[in-house]
Amino acid sequence: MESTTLWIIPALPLAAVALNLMIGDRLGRRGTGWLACGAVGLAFLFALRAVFALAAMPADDRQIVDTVYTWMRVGDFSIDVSFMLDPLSSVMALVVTGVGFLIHVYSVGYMVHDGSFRRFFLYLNLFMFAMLTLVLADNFLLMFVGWEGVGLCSYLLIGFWYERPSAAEAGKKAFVVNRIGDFGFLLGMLFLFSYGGSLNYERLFAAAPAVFALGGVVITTATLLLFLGATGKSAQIPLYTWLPDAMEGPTPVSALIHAATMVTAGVYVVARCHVLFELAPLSLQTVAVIGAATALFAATIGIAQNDIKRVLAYSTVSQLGYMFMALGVGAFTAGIFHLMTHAFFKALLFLGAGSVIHALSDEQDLRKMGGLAKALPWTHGTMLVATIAIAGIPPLAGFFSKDEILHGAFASGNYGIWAAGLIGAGITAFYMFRLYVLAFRGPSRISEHAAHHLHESPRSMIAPLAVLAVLSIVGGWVGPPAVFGVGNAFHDWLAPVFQPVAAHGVADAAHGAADAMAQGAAAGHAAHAVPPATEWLLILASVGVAALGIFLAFRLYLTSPSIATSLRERWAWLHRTLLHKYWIDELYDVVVVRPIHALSQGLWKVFDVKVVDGTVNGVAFTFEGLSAVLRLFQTGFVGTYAFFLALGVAALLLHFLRS
Amino acid sequence: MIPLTWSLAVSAGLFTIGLVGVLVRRNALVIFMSIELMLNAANLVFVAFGQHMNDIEGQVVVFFVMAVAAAEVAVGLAIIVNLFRLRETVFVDEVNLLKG
Amino acid sequence: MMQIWSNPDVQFVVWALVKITVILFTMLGLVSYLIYAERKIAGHIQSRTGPNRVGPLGLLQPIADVLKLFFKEEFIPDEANKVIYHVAPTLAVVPALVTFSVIPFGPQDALRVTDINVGLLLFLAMSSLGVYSITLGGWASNNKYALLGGLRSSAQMISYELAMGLSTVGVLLLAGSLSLVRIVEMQSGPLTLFGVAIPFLQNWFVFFQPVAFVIFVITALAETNRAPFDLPEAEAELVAGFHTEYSSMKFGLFFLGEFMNVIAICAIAVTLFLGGWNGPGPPALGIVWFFLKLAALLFFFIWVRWTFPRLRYDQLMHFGWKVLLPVTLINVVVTAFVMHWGAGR
Amino acid sequence: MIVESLFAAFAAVALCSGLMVILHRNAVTSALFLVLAFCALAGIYLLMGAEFVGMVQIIVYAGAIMVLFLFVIMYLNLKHDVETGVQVAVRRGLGWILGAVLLTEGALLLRRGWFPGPVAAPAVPPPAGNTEAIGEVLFTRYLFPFEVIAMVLLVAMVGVIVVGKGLRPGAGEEER
Repeated sequence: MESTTLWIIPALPLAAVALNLMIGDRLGRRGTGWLACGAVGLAFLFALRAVFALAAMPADDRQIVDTVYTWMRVGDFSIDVSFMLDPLSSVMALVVTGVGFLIHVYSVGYMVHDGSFRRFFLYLNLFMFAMLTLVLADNFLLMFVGWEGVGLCSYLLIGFWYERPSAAEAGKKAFVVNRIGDFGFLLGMLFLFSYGGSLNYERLFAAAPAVFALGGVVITTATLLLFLGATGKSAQIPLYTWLPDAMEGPTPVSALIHAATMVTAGVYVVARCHVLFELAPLSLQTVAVIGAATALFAATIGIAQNDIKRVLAYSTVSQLGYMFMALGVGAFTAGIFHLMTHAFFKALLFLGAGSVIHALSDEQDLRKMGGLAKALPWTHGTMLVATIAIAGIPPLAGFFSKDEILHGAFASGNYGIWAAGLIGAGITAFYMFRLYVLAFRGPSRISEHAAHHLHESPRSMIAPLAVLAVLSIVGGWVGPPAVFGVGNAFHDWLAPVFQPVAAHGVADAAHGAADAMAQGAAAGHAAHAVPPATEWLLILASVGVAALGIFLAFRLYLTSPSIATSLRERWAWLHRTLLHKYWIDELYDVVVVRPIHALSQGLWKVFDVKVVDGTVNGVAFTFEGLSAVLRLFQTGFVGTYAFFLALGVAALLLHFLRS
Repeated sequence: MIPLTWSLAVSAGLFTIGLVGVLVRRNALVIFMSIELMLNAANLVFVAFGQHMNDIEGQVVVFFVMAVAAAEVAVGLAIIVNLFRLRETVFVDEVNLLKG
Repeated sequence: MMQIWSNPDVQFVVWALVKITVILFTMLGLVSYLIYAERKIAGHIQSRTGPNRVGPLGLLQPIADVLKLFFKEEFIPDEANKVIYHVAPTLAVVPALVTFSVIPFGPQDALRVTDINVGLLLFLAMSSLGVYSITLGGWASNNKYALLGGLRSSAQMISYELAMGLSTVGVLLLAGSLSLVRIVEMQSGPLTLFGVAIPFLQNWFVFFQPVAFVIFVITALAETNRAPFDLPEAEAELVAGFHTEYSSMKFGLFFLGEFMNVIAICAIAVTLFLGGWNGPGPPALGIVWFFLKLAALLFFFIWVRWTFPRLRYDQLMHFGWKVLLPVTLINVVVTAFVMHWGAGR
Repeated sequence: MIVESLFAAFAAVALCSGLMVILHRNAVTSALFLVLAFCALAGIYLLMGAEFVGMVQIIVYAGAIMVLFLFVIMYLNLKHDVETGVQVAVRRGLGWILGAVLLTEGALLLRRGWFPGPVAAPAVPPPAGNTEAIGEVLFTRYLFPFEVIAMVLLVAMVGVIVVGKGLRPGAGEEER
């Protein structure tokens, strides 16, 4: 049966890691590249096969569980290393392996001149393993292994060029900030375990409605802690600051980890735990508000950034905010849908940006680009597709998912959030087209040196771009709005997973749980309550806002740049604020980093040196004294040892005789 | 039919002889031989109990012991030869490298 | 008096002793005339006539040789380890004699000392003990040529013992028993290959295990230190090898032991591969057939000795470890596979 | 009766030659007495109906292991051991005393008969065809240990070759 072959999906990249470690130095660059890409490609095929097997099953019990072995068993607590494929994880697995494969192929071309080619693919494959473990795990603990694994790989890859101090710093920052989130995540997990009694998804979710009171303190705390973990991994307020710095890593890494896959892990977790979140309306509300705030906030920062990758990074933060927004208002499917389409076009944007940077001999400043459309036709074309897609112009992918999110927000009655999302969409269109215009249109501002080497990227880099461009166009067509009346395949596919809590509820659910059912049902299916006319209006609004943003971008940066300059001068304080990202990094530095640093200094000088070291040294001195005596037995002569051994045997026999 | 006690007595005797050999001799080769003697004493017990309990497994274990003994002797002798090359001696009380 | 004789234990022991005595003296006589045959054949191979002075055709020559050996002065080196020096020659003869106890010379019970169910293992055990006489003899003489000869022989015999043991595994697989009598009984009846009965030939294992037979004979030559594997006593390098310092009847014992070993190993080869006592005619002729086959094989041994030059030592090791051993292993595996799938037989 | 007397004889030979192993100053003589002890043990095994083990005992211990010992002793060209000095004497004294204590304890334990199972002979005699029985068990229930043993032997072989070649710096390159 296919069900037994799930483990092979994460195992393939791991095997590639092992092979790379063992014989990588004999394979050469070409061989290493083939190995890495082949493993991920195969993993994709296996995932595809598993998904087909899943699709062949009846809709209501689409779930494949593959238990590899029992990891640990303590009393009646047992954790299996076991993988689970359901519609939700199938979407994730396909996105991870599919986009991952394309980015691997791209990387072969991108990294070809790098000295640490082999190390790069080692990390990249290790990341694929961890990510697939995260996505396919069927319990929290195994998922946490993947969760930490992707964190580690992210750290390693951000600091890939560790000889650059800024890269090493960025890696450290990402790791530390993530740790804060991980800490929350771990706490949330322990909360769930101590109250829910299991870490297995199925068992825990089945038990949840009975165990946790609706809106109770426990479930709210637990879900908020989980969400803290998600904000860390998915770069939401307040833990988003690491992601823009993470752009120090190689561009394919930014595309794979910091745009398409790892940063969506938080979204995945919240979606996976939707049962729990639906039991905690306060948490859900928090998710929505944080998501909306992040979406708007990061978008505004994106306007003023000049580094092409940083613009994209803030855009990623913003888009992740949209996903959380969707989850928060109960439109889980919309969130996952956006996750998928975003993976396509954001990976494409990053890879395109990488192609531009590659062509310009590692120039990342938008002010030193311009007029690249002719020199880089393929890059330009695909980038344009991605930009339109993210701006939300039909019929490209971004439109469908973003519209569904806004629709979900509106339908659930969260008008404020809807408004924030709408404004954010406009700003998104604006800054994305600002990026596009600055890079590809207008007069060339390229330095002479870079212009000299200007070249279109090799085919191995262009091909993934093309594939992703196609996906960015057609990717959204699986989930058209209800008013189009053609049926929503994506919705149907995920429906069994996102059944409202009622379906999970146990018979003796308390009255609170009954309320939860009603609410959950309302949240999950509120989308259908909006009349068609309103829905058309909503679509029009979002497209209109996007078009306005695009128009402004063209006007300000292409046709009459003088307006942009005068605006910048008139609103200098605002521009400075945006350019410096609201001084959030500086704020964190003053509020968090410095006090902790000072405290640590104090602890080190006083507590560590005196107390800890004193204890350790004291223990060591004690044992040194004791062992000076014992050492007399340690003569180094085999005969002596044998003698004591025989003495022991004699004593043992004496014991037998006496008993 | 040989009484179990007889075999055990012989085995105990052989084992003690081997043990004393390990304790009193300085020549690594003779110590090694004494260890072989002890192993054989153990083998005898296995066979004796196997016969006593009418079970073939005692003999299977002896088979394993012999295989391990062969491996052990090969490695041990190689070490002794190397020791001799380095130190010109096979007397264990002239070698105390085990002292940490 | 009668009571003692009616005790089955006593009967068994006495009967066995009688048989052992008969075999012992037969073998002593056989060895003497084997030496004579060797000298005679060697002579003819080298276009000489060989011994022809003592008795008709020199037939009494062995007796003269033995008498001469008895009366020679016994010489013991000063620095020799006396005990071991004396024990070593005895050790050359004993294992070979023990081997004869399990060889069935004929179908009748009277023509074998005993039939134990690990006869083949006993043979291997005894051949593995054969190393001691040469090694110890060489060492105890306190002579560097002798010591080198002894060390060479121990390395050589250990190396070739493996291939020999493994070459018998094929036969063991076919017969399904370690008892030599059983192995011979399995070889009776007409030869049938692929369902076709082949006239005039019997069901001897040599037809099923030709590779094993060839290897067995080669390793037998090496085990008995016969040319072309007589490195332990290579005259050109080691004077006379391990028995350089031996004289008189002790030298005679080494000589006796060598030829005894040759006869024993040939008898085993006959038993394992050439059908033992099986042959046309009534069972009474069994012993005749056995000795005919034995004689043929002995002739072959002598023939080889006077035909082939000696191997160099590294060639010997190379041949033993890198050719014979892998080939026997493959032979065992192939036999096992064929047996398992029931083809071929 | 024959079996019992033979057992007594073999046991006496084994014990006496065992003693000679540790008493004799010459390593070669020790080794030879050890061979004798092994052969006597093989005889005991035969008496106990363990023919296979008895024969393997001779083939492996007497035919292979002890030859290896002799080989090494001759290779190292050892003379009689010198055993003088106060320290050596003290050690010898302690060793013998300890041995005597152990033997006494063992004898006392044996007299108390602490071992499990019936002391009398079992009703069913052990099976006759003992090689087949061992093979049967060895390749079914003990298959995994058997494979492990094969691995152990392989590792030992590689180890011996590595150790035997010597790790003196530079020597390896020159020889090649």
